[in-house]
Amino acid sequence: MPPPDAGVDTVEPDAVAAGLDALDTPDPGSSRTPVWRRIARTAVPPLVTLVLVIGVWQALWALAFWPEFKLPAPATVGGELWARLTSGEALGFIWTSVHRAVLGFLIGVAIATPIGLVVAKVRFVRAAIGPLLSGLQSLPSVAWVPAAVLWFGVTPTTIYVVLLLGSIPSIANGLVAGIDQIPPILPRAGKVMGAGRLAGARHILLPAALPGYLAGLKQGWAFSWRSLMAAEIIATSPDLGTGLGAYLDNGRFLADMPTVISAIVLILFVGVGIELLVFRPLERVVLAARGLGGAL
Amino acid sequence: MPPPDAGVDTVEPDAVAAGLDALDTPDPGSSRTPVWRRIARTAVPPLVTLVLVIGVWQALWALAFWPEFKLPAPATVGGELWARLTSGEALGFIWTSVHRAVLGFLIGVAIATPIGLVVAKVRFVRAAIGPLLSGLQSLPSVAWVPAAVLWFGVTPTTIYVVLLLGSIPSIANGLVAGIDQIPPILPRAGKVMGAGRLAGARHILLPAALPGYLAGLKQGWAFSWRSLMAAEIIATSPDLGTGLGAYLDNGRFLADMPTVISAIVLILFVGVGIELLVFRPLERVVLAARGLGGAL
Amino acid sequence: SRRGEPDGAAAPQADQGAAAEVKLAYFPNVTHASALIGLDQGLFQKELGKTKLTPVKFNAGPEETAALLGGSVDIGFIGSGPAINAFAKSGPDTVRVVSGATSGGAQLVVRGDIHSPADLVGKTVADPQQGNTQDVALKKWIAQQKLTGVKIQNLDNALTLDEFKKGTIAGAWVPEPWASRLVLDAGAKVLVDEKTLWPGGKFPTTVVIVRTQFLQQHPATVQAVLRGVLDANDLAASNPAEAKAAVNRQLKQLTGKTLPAATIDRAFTGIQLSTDPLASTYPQLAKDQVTAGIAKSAPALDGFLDVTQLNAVLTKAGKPAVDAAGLDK
Amino acid sequence: MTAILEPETQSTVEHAVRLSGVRKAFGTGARSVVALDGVDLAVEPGEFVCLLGASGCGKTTLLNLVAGLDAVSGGEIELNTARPAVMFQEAALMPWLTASRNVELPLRIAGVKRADRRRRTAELLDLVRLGEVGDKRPHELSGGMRQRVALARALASAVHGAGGGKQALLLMDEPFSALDAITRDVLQAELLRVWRTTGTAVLFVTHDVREAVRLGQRVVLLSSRPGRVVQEWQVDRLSAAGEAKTVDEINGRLREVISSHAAA
Amino acid sequence: MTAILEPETQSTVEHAVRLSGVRKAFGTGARSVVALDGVDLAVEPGEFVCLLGASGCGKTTLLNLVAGLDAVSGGEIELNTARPAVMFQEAALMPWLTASRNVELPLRIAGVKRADRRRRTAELLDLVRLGEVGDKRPHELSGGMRQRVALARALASAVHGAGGGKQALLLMDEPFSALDAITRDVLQAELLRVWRTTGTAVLFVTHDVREAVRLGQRVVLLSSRPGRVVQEWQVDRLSAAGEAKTVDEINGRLREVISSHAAA
Ligand SMILES: Nc1ncnc2c1ncn2[C@@H]1O[C@H](COP(=O)(O)OP(=O)(O)OP(=O)(O)O)[C@@H](O)[C@H]1O
Ligand SMILES: Nc1ncnc2c1ncn2[C@@H]1O[C@H](COP(=O)(O)OP(=O)(O)OP(=O)(O)O)[C@@H](O)[C@H]1O
Ligand SMILES: [Mg+2]
Ligand SMILES: [Mg+2]
Repeated sequence: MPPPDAGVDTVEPDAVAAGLDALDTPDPGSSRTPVWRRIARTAVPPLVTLVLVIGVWQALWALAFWPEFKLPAPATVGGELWARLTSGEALGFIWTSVHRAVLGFLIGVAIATPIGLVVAKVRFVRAAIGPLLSGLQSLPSVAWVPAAVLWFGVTPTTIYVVLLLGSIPSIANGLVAGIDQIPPILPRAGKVMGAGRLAGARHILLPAALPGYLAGLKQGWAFSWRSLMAAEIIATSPDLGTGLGAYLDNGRFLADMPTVISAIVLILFVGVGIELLVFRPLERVVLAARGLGGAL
Repeated sequence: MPPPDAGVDTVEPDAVAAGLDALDTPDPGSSRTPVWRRIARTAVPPLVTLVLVIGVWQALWALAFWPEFKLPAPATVGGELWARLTSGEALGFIWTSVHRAVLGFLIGVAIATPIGLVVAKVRFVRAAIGPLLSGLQSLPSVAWVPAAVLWFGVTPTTIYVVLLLGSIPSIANGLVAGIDQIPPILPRAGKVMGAGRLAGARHILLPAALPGYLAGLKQGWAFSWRSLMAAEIIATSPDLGTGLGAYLDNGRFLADMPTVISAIVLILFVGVGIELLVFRPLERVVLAARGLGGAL
Repeated sequence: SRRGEPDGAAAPQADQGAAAEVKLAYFPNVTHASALIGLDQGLFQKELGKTKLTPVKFNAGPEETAALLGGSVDIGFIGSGPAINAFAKSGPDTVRVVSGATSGGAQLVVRGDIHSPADLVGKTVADPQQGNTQDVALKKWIAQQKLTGVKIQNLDNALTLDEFKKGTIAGAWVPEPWASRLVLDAGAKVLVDEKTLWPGGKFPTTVVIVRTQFLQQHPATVQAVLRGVLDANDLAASNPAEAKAAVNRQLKQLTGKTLPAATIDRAFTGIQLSTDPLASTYPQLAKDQVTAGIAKSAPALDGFLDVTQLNAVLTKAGKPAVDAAGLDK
Repeated sequence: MTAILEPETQSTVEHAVRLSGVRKAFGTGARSVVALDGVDLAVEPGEFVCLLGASGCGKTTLLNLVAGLDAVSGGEIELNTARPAVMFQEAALMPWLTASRNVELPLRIAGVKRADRRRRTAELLDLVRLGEVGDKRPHELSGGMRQRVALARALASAVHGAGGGKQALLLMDEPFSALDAITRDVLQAELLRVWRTTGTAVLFVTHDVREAVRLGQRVVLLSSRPGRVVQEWQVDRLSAAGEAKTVDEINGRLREVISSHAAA
Repeated sequence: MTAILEPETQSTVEHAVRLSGVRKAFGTGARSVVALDGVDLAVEPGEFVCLLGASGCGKTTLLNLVAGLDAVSGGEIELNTARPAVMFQEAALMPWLTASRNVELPLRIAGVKRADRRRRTAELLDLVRLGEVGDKRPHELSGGMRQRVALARALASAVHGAGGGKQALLLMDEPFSALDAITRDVLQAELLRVWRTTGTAVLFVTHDVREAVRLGQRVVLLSSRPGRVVQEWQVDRLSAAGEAKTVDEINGRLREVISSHAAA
């Protein structure tokens, strides 16, 4: 059996591949590098993105492609942001929103985890409420706000109800997906070790589903945060304080693009911050412990 | 080494476990059952849920716990729904929204898949835009609507822009999570078979990440659909037709609970339908081919 | 370093005669009665002739503002607050107010146990939205009354009614028909009628705003629409019953609901349909934004009004022309 | 599932496991595969039985049935022991736990106290000669090391699984396949020691006929397609020569069985 | 990485693979594990080399380095062959592909035409005696069956991986560990036949000393912690008696090496 068609070996554009490879060459001594280099490696790429985005924006603005009220100068938005930051208001907005979102998200996790477990493992429950969970997930938060305000008034309860209705289905679905992907040999091993339903869930299913669950948590956080913004935009009251959603809505109401963009930047800032400070390290730990996660 | 503490064997409430087991006993001859029984098994549990929900609702209403304007009778909402359905309007709303959502979602998948691949596998890109993707995901669609309307007018472009900004990060993140969970031996096997970047992505990474990717697609669909609703609520114009979002907003504008609840029911109906008709069967196929997915 | 403004915005556009299509924005709301009546009776289309009329419904001012600024609609019925806002953000090259539509029709209605402004201290009063016309009016009034400790709650009008019924708010500064609904459905009483705060009892509630580019290119079309407004107002004056029926027909068609006869009757007594933009009130409204604390300085209103087309229409109809109070440059 | 017809007094000579006419088919219709059909096999309490058979003949399937992980399609399995401890053909380690945590897991599930658990885990890791790599995760171990961790875990489970004074049972699926000759010798000896001290019944799958004859008291040969017991050999206390002869005989019979499949 | 100092004319006697002073450490700092240190080994074109060593000594690590899947921490690997075909210690089958699709995969990646691919896949499946289960997925196969699918896939890759007239190289990590004696005999014979017809160099890891001596031309023994070549035996064309003697000798040496670790 000598190789008859040995020439047909390369089926892809080599130049592209080579370029990508160059970007991706693993650093052999990666863990011996000094701290400052590792920080540089984490911090520089996002900064590059930031500089690029601002550069393009500035260029678009300089071309006067759109009138100022449609696309304000980066400097104008920067000014607005700076004013809010130095006056301490921005911190207030962020604090109001973030503490609510975190609290709501934690409650959501506590409720959604058992739901996810039961849906994933009990056939009847899955058939009965599995589709409902996905349906609820695709129901926009704004749909709940009017009903919630009617039922609970403009109170924190309303905000949390909307937030939970947004985050629970998403977290539960993430856990279900994670559990579905567990190699079946692991729960079987648990079973022969004598793990019943509860011990099996605790010792086998939850840790085994963790990578998928974490992905679900990330999406769940996104849903929480978005639901919160929706709730804050619609339900405003002096009792509730001004969060980022309310700040955004002010800008929207006044058709004031610098405020709208400032709010977007602040919301993005929180989103990126939570990702970098919470989910990224968690993910790194979870995946590394399992020998997974190539480019992390 | 005789068993010294053999009594400490059961660490969980047996009654609960037994009950759950009873619900979950696998049906040994499951694939030999006639078609009607299988249909019954899929259709009955959701119906049970439906009946339960309506029952509780009716009971709450009958108790007159809340005034009628807060919690209308199921029959009132049913009447509203029925009127919309028989007049054909409901179908119009659904069609307007669903065809947009499906189109937008497909475009989103086409754009997000390469992004996800590159973010997952190229270290620099991941560091540069990975956090941004997660940040974008947690940016509520309503934040984009005012800017998009200013930039693109009340046109389908605006709607699609908002929808894509909602769905792309979510789908891409799902793919990244799926790829992170691939057992490293599989890409290695691909590599020694001579698969370069593109062939590896096509033959190994994408199929191997499919279960996680599918979970991401599901969440991505939810995001698409929610973003669409947000866009439809804010951007209304005869050119755009009346979708479910606009219908909901009318109810909200008038604080008309029967309309709000009808809209919620229709939106849920679409969500559940897409889950049952598209994602559930896809998931079943994908997981069954891999010998995964216990309770499916 | 920004390139010069795009040509379109700087140099006046040539008159291109009647437009092929005009997109007209409005709310399904009693304060937009001129628009509703005009649409119901086909008054706009009659005046527009071959020009295609596309009515565009909005539920809230900010969306309509965004659509105007983004060029998605050409002419809009809009609250005076959002109109000032849209102008302040973009300037006379983008939008201008060409006519009034409605004046009056906002009241502070309160619970039975509130007898004087001082009784509101420590209570919650609702208004529709931060920075809108009623919000500014309420905040200014509170400042004038030197009240401290009145909580202001922004609520959708529809929710205001429910919250009022529940008793969580002591009063609300709301436009018609909500003031009437609160009075008739929820037993509220009027503490302040906004009319009484303005000279002559008139203040602009709804105005007609036009994209400047459209105004310059198609003044004939703008005139046609304004004639339609005039016709609608005339109808409302001559046959109020038919006008109310027209409004209700439109509401039914747009939202599926109608207003009870009592509510619409009371609402109509509160509002006045008139094309007079009440130009002299705007400097005061702009200053009120500062008093109310939603703007740092009063927006400049030079060029805010352009009543040329309105005056042409009025003159032709044999009615007195209106004054722009110097805001047209 | 106890045979209620036998008088109570005979309970001391009860089988540890008895399979009667066991049948197992995977799937249905045209794609159905009958892995086992009409398997009759009994393991006495404390007996060491080795199971031999061609690749794919149904040995793993049989162990899974005995372990209660799958349901039989026909026939009956009578189990008079506590929950059996199982060592799978794959290592099946929990990838998120270190080696020692993996070994500890069955003890944790059984509710053994922490100090006790730690001590036994350390003992077992030493027994499989992995005392130094207890804090490594499965992906940092070699194939043979993973197999030894799985062995230690199965032993932990065997020793603690037996509850209520019942007989213990250990099911092992090719436990030494990834080990070098020397390590294998050592671990075989350890396994025999554990077996003798605890009186556990063992059902042991292997491909190494020599190993089967050396370790087992009885060797059972399965045919394939479908799996069924074709012959048994008593191999307890054989002389060296007797061992060699039996090995040859079994090899011959195995060859026959396999060629008869090829012919079929 | 070719040794440019040697004159061009010697290129026909170039090694297929040469490792010089190869070192591989996993991790850094206190948790660092030196798997290989100072490994010197050369495989001639067309040579069949068997690698023996205790469990965990670094055999798999060595194959991964040669396959280019990991980077050396020190030393140098010179490879004068086409991309090596690898059969991993685990089956590493794609779980979403049927058995025949798995075997076909390297041919698809190499761009072989569909009809050709199908024919060769069927041939290879027949060769590993799995002609009938081509449409089964990995989770429906027994452990040994999976191993045979992996073998068929590695052979498909070996035969098609060799490009540009270069020598082929096949790396195999315990390819027969999960097979019964008879199937193993058959497949050993098949492997030898493939090796002879294609002139591929083979680097073959096994725990079965007998197998190593029977198949290989040369047997290399690795020590553990760190892995290093301790001894080599030429075992080509040995008599039956010579074979038995060498097996005993290797076993003895292996025992020595392992006990020296225990002592250390
Ligand atoms: N889940 C399954 N679905 C379908 N067929 C299966 C399944 N599990 C096993 N089989 C089939 O049952 C037969 C017996 O498999 P089993 O794993 O018991 O073999 P084995 O004797 O353990 O083989 P080996 O020595 O190779 O491990 C095989 O033909 C296999 O293809
Ligand atoms: N990814 C890794 N991280 C850390 N240590 C590793 C890693 N891979 C292997 N090792 C260590 O390297 C050493 C050699 O492992 P290797 O898998 O090469 O052994 P082996 O000779 O193949 O053993 P076996 O015969 O058991 O398969 C072992 O001590 C192992 O613990
Ligand atoms: Mg097996
Ligand atoms: Mg190895």
